[in-house]
Amino acid sequence: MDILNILLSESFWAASLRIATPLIFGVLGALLCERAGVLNLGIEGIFVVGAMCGWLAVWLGAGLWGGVLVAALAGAFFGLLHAILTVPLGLSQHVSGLGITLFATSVSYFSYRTALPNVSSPPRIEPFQPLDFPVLADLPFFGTVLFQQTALTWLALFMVVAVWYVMNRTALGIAIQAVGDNPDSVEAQGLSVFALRIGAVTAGSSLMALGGAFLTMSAFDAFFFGMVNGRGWVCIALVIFASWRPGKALLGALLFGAFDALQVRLQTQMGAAVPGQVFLMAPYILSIVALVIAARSADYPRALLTPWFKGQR
Amino acid sequence: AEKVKVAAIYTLPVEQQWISRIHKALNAASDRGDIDYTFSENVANTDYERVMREYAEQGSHLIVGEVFGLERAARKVANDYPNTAFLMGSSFGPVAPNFSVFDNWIHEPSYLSGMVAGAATNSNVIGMVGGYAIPEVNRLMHAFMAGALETNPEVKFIVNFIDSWYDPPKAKESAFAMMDAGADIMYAERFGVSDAAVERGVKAIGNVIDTSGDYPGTIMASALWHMEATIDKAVANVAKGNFEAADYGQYSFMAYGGGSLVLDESLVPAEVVAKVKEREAEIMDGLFRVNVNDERPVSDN
Amino acid sequence: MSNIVLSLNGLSKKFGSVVANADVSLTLERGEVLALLGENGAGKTTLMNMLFGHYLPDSGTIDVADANGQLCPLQLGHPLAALSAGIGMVHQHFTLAENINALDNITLGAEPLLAVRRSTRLARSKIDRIIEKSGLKAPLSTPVGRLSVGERQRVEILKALYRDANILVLDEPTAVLTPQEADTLFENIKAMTKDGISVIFISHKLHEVLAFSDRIAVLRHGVKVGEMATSQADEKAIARMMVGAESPKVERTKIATGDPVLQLKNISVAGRSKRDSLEFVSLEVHAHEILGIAGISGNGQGALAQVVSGLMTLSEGTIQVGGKEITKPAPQAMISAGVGRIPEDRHREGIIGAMTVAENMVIERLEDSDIQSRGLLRPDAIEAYARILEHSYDVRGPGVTAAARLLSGGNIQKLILARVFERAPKVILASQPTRGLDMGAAAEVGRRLLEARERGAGVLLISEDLDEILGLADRIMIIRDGQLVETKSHDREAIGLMMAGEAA
Amino acid sequence: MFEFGIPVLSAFVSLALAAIPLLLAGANPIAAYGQMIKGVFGSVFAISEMLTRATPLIFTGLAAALAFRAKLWNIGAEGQLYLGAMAAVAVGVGAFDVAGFILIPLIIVFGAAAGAAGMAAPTFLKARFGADEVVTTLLLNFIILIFVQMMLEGPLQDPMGLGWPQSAPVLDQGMLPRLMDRMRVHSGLIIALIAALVAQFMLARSVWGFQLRAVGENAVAARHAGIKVKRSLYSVAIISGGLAGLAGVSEVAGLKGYLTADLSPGFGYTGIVVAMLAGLSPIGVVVAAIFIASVFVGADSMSRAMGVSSFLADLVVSMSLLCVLIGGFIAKYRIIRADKGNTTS
Ligand SMILES: Nc1ncnc2c1ncn2[C@@H]1O[C@H](COP(=O)(O)OP(=O)(O)OP(=O)(O)O)[C@@H](O)[C@H]1O
Ligand SMILES: Nc1ncnc2c1ncn2[C@@H]1O[C@H](COP(=O)(O)OP(=O)(O)OP(=O)(O)O)[C@@H](O)[C@H]1O
Ligand SMILES: [Mg+2]
Ligand SMILES: [Mg+2]
Repeated sequence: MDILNILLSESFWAASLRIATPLIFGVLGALLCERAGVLNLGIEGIFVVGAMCGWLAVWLGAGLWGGVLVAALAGAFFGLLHAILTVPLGLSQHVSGLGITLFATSVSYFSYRTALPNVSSPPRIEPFQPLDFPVLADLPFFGTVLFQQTALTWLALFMVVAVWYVMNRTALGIAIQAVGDNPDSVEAQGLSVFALRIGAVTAGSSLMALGGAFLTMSAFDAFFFGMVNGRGWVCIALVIFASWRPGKALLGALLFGAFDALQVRLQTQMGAAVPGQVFLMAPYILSIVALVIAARSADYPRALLTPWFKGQR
Repeated sequence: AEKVKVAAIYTLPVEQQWISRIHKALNAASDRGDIDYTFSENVANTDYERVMREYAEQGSHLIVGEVFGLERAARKVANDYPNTAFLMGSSFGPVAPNFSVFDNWIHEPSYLSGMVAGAATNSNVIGMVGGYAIPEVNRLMHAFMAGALETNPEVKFIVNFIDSWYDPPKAKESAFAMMDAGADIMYAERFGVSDAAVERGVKAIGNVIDTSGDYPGTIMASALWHMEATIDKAVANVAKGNFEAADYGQYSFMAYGGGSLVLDESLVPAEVVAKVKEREAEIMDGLFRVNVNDERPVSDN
Repeated sequence: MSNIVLSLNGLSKKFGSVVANADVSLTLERGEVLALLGENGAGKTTLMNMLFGHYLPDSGTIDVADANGQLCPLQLGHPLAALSAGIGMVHQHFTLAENINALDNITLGAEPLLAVRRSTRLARSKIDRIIEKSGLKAPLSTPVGRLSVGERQRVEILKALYRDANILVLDEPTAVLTPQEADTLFENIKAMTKDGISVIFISHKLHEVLAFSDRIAVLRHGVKVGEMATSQADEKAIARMMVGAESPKVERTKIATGDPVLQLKNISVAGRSKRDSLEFVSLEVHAHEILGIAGISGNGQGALAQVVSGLMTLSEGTIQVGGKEITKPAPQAMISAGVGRIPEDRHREGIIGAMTVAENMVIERLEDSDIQSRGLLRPDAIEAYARILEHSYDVRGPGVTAAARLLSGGNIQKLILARVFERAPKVILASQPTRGLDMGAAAEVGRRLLEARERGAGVLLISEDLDEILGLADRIMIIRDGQLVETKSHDREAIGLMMAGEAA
Repeated sequence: MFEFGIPVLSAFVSLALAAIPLLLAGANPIAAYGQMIKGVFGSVFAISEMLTRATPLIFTGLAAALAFRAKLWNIGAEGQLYLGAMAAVAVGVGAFDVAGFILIPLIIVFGAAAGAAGMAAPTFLKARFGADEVVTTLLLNFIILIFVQMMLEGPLQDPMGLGWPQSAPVLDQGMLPRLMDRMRVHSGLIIALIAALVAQFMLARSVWGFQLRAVGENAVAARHAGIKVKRSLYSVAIISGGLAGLAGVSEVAGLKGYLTADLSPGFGYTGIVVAMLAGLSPIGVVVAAIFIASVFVGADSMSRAMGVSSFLADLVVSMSLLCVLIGGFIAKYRIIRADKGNTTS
């Protein structure tokens, strides 16, 4: 089995999509925030919160979709906190974001441990199962790749379309794009800059939390400390790779997932011949290269990182 | 007599397999009323030494932990507190008068679990997912591989390390990749591997802890680690006032009850069970020695 | 039922210690065109921003006529309230999002945000109708970022018209339009007033005011100082009202010009748009001479200033200062060659607001040994130097150790003058040097420029204020579409026509 | 008055808020505060530990503060720290078996140079291609950390280390001397303090610092005034990266003696927080680093004494951070208002 064989195998693509799922949620979330002009470095912590809260809710007896909802709400809460600090208060988005990551992570860990002081192996829930599509699942290639994924992966794919639709086909999305480019343009049309930004950051953060929830409710069935493992940060890079477009966000996440899946497969074959880390590094290096290539044309939301206050010029 | 005050310092949360075994043994001793037990988990490497000293200053009698990343510093601390007993997971030796070491020497049951795996594979490919390629992991993998080769000289291994102690989704992906490459038995060194096995309907072999309850019908056998023998011995020595620097490693051997094999007899053919029992008895009697090999295992090609 | 559609009652607004508006009252009648005049900084935009809800007044109220013509109080501080009361505003500084197209900019906020579907068909046909009626053509489907300034200005106006405003506020709508475009715009506006729309417009172009308004109101230092019917107004009277006095005449003496000190030969630069490009521009400035560059804003003045400042890479041509070619134009190279630069945008290019007045005074002299030795600054020497400059250039403010941003616009300009003139430069580039300054400060700038000319410097004066050019320049060139033409005439009318691109 | 009062007030507010998790975990907050103070200031040992933890934070805080002054958003101090640490062990474990007074400067220079290179690269990508440095430095952190793991399983692995992914120990004479017997606080702290003083002085008094501030506050005007903006950016990138590299040197050659992949529990990221708390002032960085270190060490020790989860420490640190941030906002807001009242025209 060589690289070509891997690339042609269904299971590789299925794995890529699976690995990409939390990233899809995360990039879409980051995209929403940044489109509105707010960088959200709280993403890593919001992933943790989503992973913990979603899982905990299910463990306490809520249904799986109940857990998803709880995760989204928890993400929205921390997103709202970030939004309040950075939008009306206009604090540094970098610092507030890092603060939110630290806060969200430690709140999650502390509450998990306080709620479950005496576990020696992590309690498990019954996670999302691959959806059963009677006929479609037997299709040659797509059967495996697409139709044996869990509901959350489908939700992620749906969200790509939904976010694209909202951003490009609804007045709300246009307003979010406008507020990230020139807040005065929406103020002058009678819309509230604060409301749009706070709303976008809150909604984006709840999407990020779903990325975390996927980890504990679909990719796995228990919560572990440190299991988010940098996935949130990756999204911050991917959103630039994606030039803030949902379709390219999906592409970027899939590419990253594919690299990871390829890495695992190559490592199992080559063993220690090539240090596995070379493959682990590849997606990050690729992201930088993509960024350098795209930088010239990258149309940053012009108001990104710039707070706006009424009546100030 | 005064209860022995024991403090434990873990570099990872107590859910981690390895640590959970120490934690469990200490909790048991605490429940019996032998010790007062406190612990700190997830202590960063930089902070470890401070925590050791704090516990020492607070008058702990016995400090238990794992010093793999900070062998020197830990010995320095022990040297500064000669009246405190230290029992530390370590790859190196003890230091007089008060620094003892232990390690998860369960290569024996690992060998036995390998025998089960070797006999069970149809594809003759076994997948192994590890955390980091450190001696503690490598040694068990090699023992397992040796056991598998005994029952099935044809067997090939695929090995992968995920470079994390804690990333079940990643371990799961790694396991899937191995199954795609033909593995039909998985050696589950990390959380996540057994889940992949369940999803694909293949069998798995457990390590350190017994998870057969969580994955009924999937875990054929597990090599278990029991820290009770080690902890109880050390606590008793401290209580008696004759704690000495020693290598407690042997208390993880099967003969001391520190390691054991558990089998799901409904999943393992009777003749294999018999063969394994036979080896097990030989090990207990000291008639069979399992080789120790700390090198990083690599996939067969 | 009265004919009054809008009434501003005693509006006041302070920014810190700046009184932008003090107790301003104003009424507007149905179908009337009211021109709001005043110097830069007089508070015109502030007043309109309060009307539109961008700023919350410190005191005062606003009443707007409802559908029945009844005056009702307007909720202050909310653009949405103003919009729903039928007030539309064309902002002096465009409020357009560049990443979405004109259509979306126009409809933004006019449709329900939470609707799942959005139909642009109706909107488009409505806009097409407005375009047809008003003649304000703009591409609707191109991202605004790719539109020219004129097109953006039109989109900005379309935005207000789209909302069916019956009170239209236009804050300097013609600043970047060609004279023809401006005329069409005003003719259309005039036509709209027939339908009962009332208009307030702000402009610095007196001929527009005289030609198109019905009534004139004048602000000075935030206070309304007068109102009159346009039919009874003449330019002199308006000017006197605006500045409070006859403008002080600057005396210039005749001197023979010397050798060329600055020569641009066939310079071309490619900017991002026509606005900041130059095509084969040549000019010479001699010692003892002020060369004035006149032109309508956005015809390449910025690019020309940047070239002389050393901020642009030339795609063609050479620059010589004092006869020596500047091979690699860069700010540092220009400074050491003896070019003093007074930048157009003093807040953005001229000073570093967060640094002290003293630091800003020495920022171009960091190499000099009285400022630093071995890479370390000499704070005492710097402060002493700054105090001398503060005194001799009359920079008034909280002192040389205070942040420069705390100075007023006029004093910031004095700081820059001090920095430039103190080095006795051979060449002086003065780019819009009196923009936003009051009479006194403006006269001071003129005096300094003439003084430098007497001393033997050559001055390149770029200004959109024709009076300033006529008052100071020995020679005049006109910049249009990135090209320079010399004119022998010092006749206002003729030069104005040339600026507009019509043969004189 | 404002500059001092409000941060102190917000620190107290954050402590008051810490009562919530304490009560949730069933501990007595009053007793806990006592334990916390004891844990930081209760003994020479406690103070030494606090200073030990503050040391790398001063370095990374300075790295962030200087770069941010020039509006160069270096989020990569974590990676640069590891580069410095790798360089330190590369030269320190025996490549040059020379006397300490030569070896120690060698380690420092190589460590700083490695960190500097780690920041120069993204600055180049920014200056040359316009690639956003927030993202490139963030991504480089991951790349470098993976690279460290690779090195620790490869060329840098300790041959005597029984296969553990760790480097050989730095030679004894290459270790930065400890400041006190039996205490961990080491001369890395002295270097950090000197660095802070020098940075403060250079920012305020040197032409370099003048230009740096000018570029950061208004790059357009700085360029117009003849300041070489790119050169200024490169110079601060190199110094910022170098300081972050020194954090790695100090952790390896001052504290642990060898390199592992978990050398830093996020010192690079915390450094950003330290820098912002300090209002980007180098001396302020020292104060903020000591504040953060005190809160962490105090809360950590308290969690142990009170028997609550040790995750409490990070929680208290993050709460103090958010409180101080908001407090800073209030202070700034009041200063702006006071400012506006005092202008002349
Ligand atoms: N948001 C603000 N913050 C502080 N000061 C302001 C603000 N807006 C206006 N000012 C000040 O108020 C005064 C009036 O400004 P305004 O913009 O209303 O003048 P203007 O008459 O429109 O001038 P121009 O003809 O240049 O447009 C000026 O001194 C200005 O600096
Ligand atoms: N946007 C702003 N933010 C804060 N302060 C401002 C702002 N604009 C103006 N100021 C302050 O208001 C004061 C007056 O500024 P402004 O430029 O309007 O003065 P001015 O009356 O026009 O004086 P001059 O005649 O010298 O230009 C100054 O102290 C200035 O710092
Ligand atoms: Mg105005
Ligand atoms: Mg002014």
